[in-house]
Amino acid sequence: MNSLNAMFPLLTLIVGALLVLILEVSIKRENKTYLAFISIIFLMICGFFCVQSWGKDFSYFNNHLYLDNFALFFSIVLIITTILVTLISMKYLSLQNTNVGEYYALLLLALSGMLIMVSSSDLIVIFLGLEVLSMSSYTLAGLKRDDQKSSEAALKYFLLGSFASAFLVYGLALLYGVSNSTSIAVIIDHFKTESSLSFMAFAGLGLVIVGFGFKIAVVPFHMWTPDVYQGAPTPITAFFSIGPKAVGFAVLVRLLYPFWHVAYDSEVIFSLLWIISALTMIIGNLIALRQTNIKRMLAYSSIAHAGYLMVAILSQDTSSLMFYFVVYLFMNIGAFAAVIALGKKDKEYLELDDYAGIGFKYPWIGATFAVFLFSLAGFPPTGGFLAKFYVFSAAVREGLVSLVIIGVLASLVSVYYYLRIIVYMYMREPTHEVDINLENPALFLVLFLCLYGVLQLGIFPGNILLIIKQAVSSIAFL
Amino acid sequence: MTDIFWIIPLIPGLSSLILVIFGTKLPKKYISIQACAAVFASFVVSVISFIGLKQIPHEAYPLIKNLYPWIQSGDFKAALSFQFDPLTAVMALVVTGVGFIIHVYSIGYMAKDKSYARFFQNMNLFTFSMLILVMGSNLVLMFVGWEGVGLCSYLLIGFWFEKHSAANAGKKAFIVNRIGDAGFILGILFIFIYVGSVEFRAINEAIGGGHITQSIATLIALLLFVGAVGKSAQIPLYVWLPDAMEGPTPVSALIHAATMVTAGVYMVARMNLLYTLSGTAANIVALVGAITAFYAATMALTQNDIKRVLAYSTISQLGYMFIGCGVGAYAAGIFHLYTHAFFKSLLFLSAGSVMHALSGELNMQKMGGLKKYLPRTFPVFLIGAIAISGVPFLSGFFSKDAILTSAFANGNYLVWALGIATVVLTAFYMFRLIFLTFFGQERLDPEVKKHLHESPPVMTIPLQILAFFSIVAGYVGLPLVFGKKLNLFGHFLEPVIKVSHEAHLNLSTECLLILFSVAVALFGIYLAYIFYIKKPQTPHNLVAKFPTLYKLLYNKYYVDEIYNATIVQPMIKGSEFVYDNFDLKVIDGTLNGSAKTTGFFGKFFSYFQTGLIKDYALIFLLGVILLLGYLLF
Amino acid sequence: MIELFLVFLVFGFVGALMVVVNKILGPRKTNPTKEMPYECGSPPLQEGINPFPIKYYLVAFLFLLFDIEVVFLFPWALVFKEVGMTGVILMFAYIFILLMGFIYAWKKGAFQWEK
Amino acid sequence: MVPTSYFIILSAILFVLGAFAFFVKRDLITQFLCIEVMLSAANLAFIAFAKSASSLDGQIIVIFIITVAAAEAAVGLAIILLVYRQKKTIKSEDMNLMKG
Repeated sequence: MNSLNAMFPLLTLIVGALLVLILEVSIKRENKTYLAFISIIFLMICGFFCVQSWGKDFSYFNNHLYLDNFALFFSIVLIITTILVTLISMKYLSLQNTNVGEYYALLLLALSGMLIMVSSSDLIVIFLGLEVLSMSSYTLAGLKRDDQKSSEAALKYFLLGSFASAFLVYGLALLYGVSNSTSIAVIIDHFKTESSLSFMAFAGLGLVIVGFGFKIAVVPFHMWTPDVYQGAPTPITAFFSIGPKAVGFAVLVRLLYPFWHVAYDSEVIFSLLWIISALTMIIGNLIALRQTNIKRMLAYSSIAHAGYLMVAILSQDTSSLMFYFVVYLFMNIGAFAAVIALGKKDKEYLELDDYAGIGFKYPWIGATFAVFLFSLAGFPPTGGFLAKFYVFSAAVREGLVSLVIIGVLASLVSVYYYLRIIVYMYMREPTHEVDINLENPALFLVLFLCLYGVLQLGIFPGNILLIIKQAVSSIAFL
Repeated sequence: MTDIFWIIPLIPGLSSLILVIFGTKLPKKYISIQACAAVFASFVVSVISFIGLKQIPHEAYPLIKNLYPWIQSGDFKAALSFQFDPLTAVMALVVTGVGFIIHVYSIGYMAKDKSYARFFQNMNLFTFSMLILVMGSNLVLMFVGWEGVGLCSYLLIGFWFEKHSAANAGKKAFIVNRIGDAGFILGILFIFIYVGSVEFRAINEAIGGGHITQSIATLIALLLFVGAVGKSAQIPLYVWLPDAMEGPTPVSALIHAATMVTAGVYMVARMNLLYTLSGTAANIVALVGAITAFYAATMALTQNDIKRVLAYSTISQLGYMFIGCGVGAYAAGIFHLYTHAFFKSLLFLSAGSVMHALSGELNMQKMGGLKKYLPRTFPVFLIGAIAISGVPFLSGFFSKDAILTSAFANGNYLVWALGIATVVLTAFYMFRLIFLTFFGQERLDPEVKKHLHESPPVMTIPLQILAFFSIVAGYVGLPLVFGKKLNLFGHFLEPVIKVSHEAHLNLSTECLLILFSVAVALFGIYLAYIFYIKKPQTPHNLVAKFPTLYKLLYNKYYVDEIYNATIVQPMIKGSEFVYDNFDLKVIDGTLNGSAKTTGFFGKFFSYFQTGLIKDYALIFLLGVILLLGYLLF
Repeated sequence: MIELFLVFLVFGFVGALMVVVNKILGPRKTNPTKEMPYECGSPPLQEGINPFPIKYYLVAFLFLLFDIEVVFLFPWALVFKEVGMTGVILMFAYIFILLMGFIYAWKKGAFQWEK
Repeated sequence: MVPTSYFIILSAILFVLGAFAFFVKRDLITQFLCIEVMLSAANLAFIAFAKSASSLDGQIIVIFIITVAAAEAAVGLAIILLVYRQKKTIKSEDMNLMKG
């Protein structure tokens, strides 16, 4: 249904972002928390609009912006992500002297970019959304302005990111040349008319996959990930580990699912993604084994998780993919929140040794962190187990047995490094004094929410699965 | 009264939860009372439901209680539902009953430990997961319990993590079990592919309906068996169990003797239709079991650490259970599981009480003559030893005999022979243990001897209870000689164990077999007697006292020498050889090796992570070129 | 389109080859003289590029941005009649967003020359 | 009338040159300019296709891409300046605080 309602979520976000910017410069207050609250309010309104338009299929700009349930589901996931990230950022910014109000505005803008990406099926619009997202991300990564690592992370992210997006654009150009359009549906229809894919079509598809492969950080386009994740401010790392991945996969779903039904030549792309996914699971987990910096380790683990999600893409089971994302959102943000909790003024504890004995010194933080790690490692009864289980069982149903075996072995490897943190927390005597700033209610709220989410999804996943079923049933390929 | 069984697991779970939250604040006394009470309560419930189960007709089996439709994705369903049938009943009774006794024992044993709450919380959590494992009505729930018990054993082995060895032992157990779990998960996945459900009932129906070809059945059965091998410490994944003795003794008794390690056997028995359908898998199970039984027994001969002897003996006894399942006598296997739970935990706990008395001394060479110091521990230890060595009219005799007879009846003579050989070894090393510990002259450190004391009643009374059961527990499953009716146990399990091809021998053969096994058991004891009581000082004394008898005694001594040279020494040498070369080098080697290789690859890949933008771009471009090349060709 | 593919292949492999060979053969050591910009053999009198004050860059960025954004006005002008009122509204929204950005930059003090 | 394929080949050449120059060059600004080269290669391709298909979309798309490139330039140069202020260098070899 063509209606202006389709614009409301985006407009809300943009207005919010602008308001935050103007307030930041006009009211020069040292304490930026009020900006955080303003942006949370706007996020809530935006989420409200998304929930309102559930099942109504609003669209605008003759379907360049199309809010089907699939888009809405991802939008809501991303909004929740941003709210949680905003909450864990409040104290962090003042503690780690990143105290700039633009932070929240940039988060909102990044979110708006992601909403554009998930709710459009025209590659150029998707590209514009991607750029909005990327540019906010580059800036966010460098917001710790007097920390060399942070600005280096921003630099690497910027250079390699725009490098990748150049490939994406060229791929788009080729696809445009093949089909005289950039709308996914038209492109696929054009493929259907041809007897076999031309070189240009293949090259274009390949380059587009490269462009999004960079965003979702799959091997061999993952090299930037660890450095950027390590250098960026920790809440932003949490944001990166979910937001861009989610939209990347959403776009891949929109692009590839109709493509699988092109009778010919789709198996080439299929086998290509097969290889990529296997490599990603193996390499991500193997390198993670020898990391001692927690953020860097989580970066590699997120690469590995991208591998598992690729399995879901290959098995063409969108519901398992979406469920994985919901779980992944809670467990990953939870893990990063626990990492943030271990910090005080101008000091973050990121090395493995810092975690020795934490489990007894700060039992609550330790226990929650342990739960998140178990979930990441895929232990029952946490959500991580179910998510992996759905993905792998769907893959087996599709007959991807060998890939599943690789995945299971890889996740067995991963258990080792997740568990090592727990071993440090509970089975090592602390080597040096670690004292942390505990008056941080927002952070503990987030920890609690994520804990609840992980366990709820692990034990009673029923309702969310129903919602996902609705969302999947209504994917629109216009 | 039959529909309350589903609260059996929940009680320990709840108690463990309480201990997690308030553990540090509660007084020790309260903690111990709550923990034991919880287990006892679920024991009572198990008994009630057991009685209820016996009253309802077999057609109603198994009772199913759906709590929550847990997982539903597409056509995949796994409900959070418990089931209760004879097999479950036996397991639940063993877990809660023996578990309760061990909990009580731990009150005394852990009295002086600083992290008392953590211990009982973990023990309760373990009981909870174990009950989930045995009561879950589908493979996924079973897997949840499976992982849970693995986690608890990891936590409890590493309980004294200040000891580096303990932490390492925990890690080793964990890694080895993960290898097994991989097989288990794949097995579940395959079952789901071919059956379309993971509910035990659906699986059995599918097998009964012949929807599964033999080859598929073999594949699945073997994958599942990999998991069982890991959990129940069979060749080649048994290495973690001996190290697991780093944990507190009650833990060794509960987890590494009575319950967790038998999970594999339970799983095989639960999937008995599958294993029966694929004969090959069953044979492999039997063979692995037999080899493990013998191999572990040989290694038990040379150990000087009490708990390690018991650990190896546990491995060997688990081998027996797998023999039982492998030759199709699932009832016998479970029967042995059930008796073994009593006498092996009895042995562990009394070993613990010995340690307690000797302030932590584990080396048998440093003991001896303890009989008079430990008047209450000695007899129960002796009973346990007799029971395990298969001397008639104690529980171990009946179960072991049932297994060996059916092995013979099924014509697996190799398996049977290995079993018999293991009987000798078992009797030998158990009594070696007894004699070295309680008889002979004292070899104690004076320091230790100064505060040598019998354990408090809170520890010895549980021992006496267990001893009682080790004696009588066997009488529910009298051998077929006395007629099928009298084999209550097997009769009770029949609804679950649907196999009918337990070949029957005629009476005389069976009697001969029984007599034979008894004879070899006694022979083993006799050997031990000769070598560890007679030999040491007899000759000199006799030479001094009765010169006239010298020659005869000399001959006797000479005979001993012959025995020694011909039987014992080769045995010991061989086992030492096996232990040193195979066990230490090969298996630990492979474990460390795999760890090393993964580490190496990690190093290799992260070598490319130079941190230089240009290198990243280079790899990116190479990726693009390969990708395009792949696509365009 | 075979040529296109050939171009990709040839340039790709040749370029990769060159780089790899460079990495292998080329000597890595460098010395100040080598780093020095070449000014007809005579040593340079000053830094090659003497850095501008930061203000120049700031103004340059802002100019670049606002200058480029204007480009969207032309297509709008072309199809002004067809899109009608909606177009006007959207374009004004667009201008409004730019204006906000402008105000932000202003308040941030990007335009005051000397502090 | 120049056939479209010539434009495409030219743009491909431009693109590949940019891509390889990106990691041959050792100077952040130059590397960034290489990306701009790649983008304009894409623009060229778009224009050529639009012309061959005689549809306007391609040219509008080009405008979008140019805008994006400009915005990227602003952000990128700002970041490079930030790095320069900290390290007093814009050699890309010196950006190696994090590795492994």
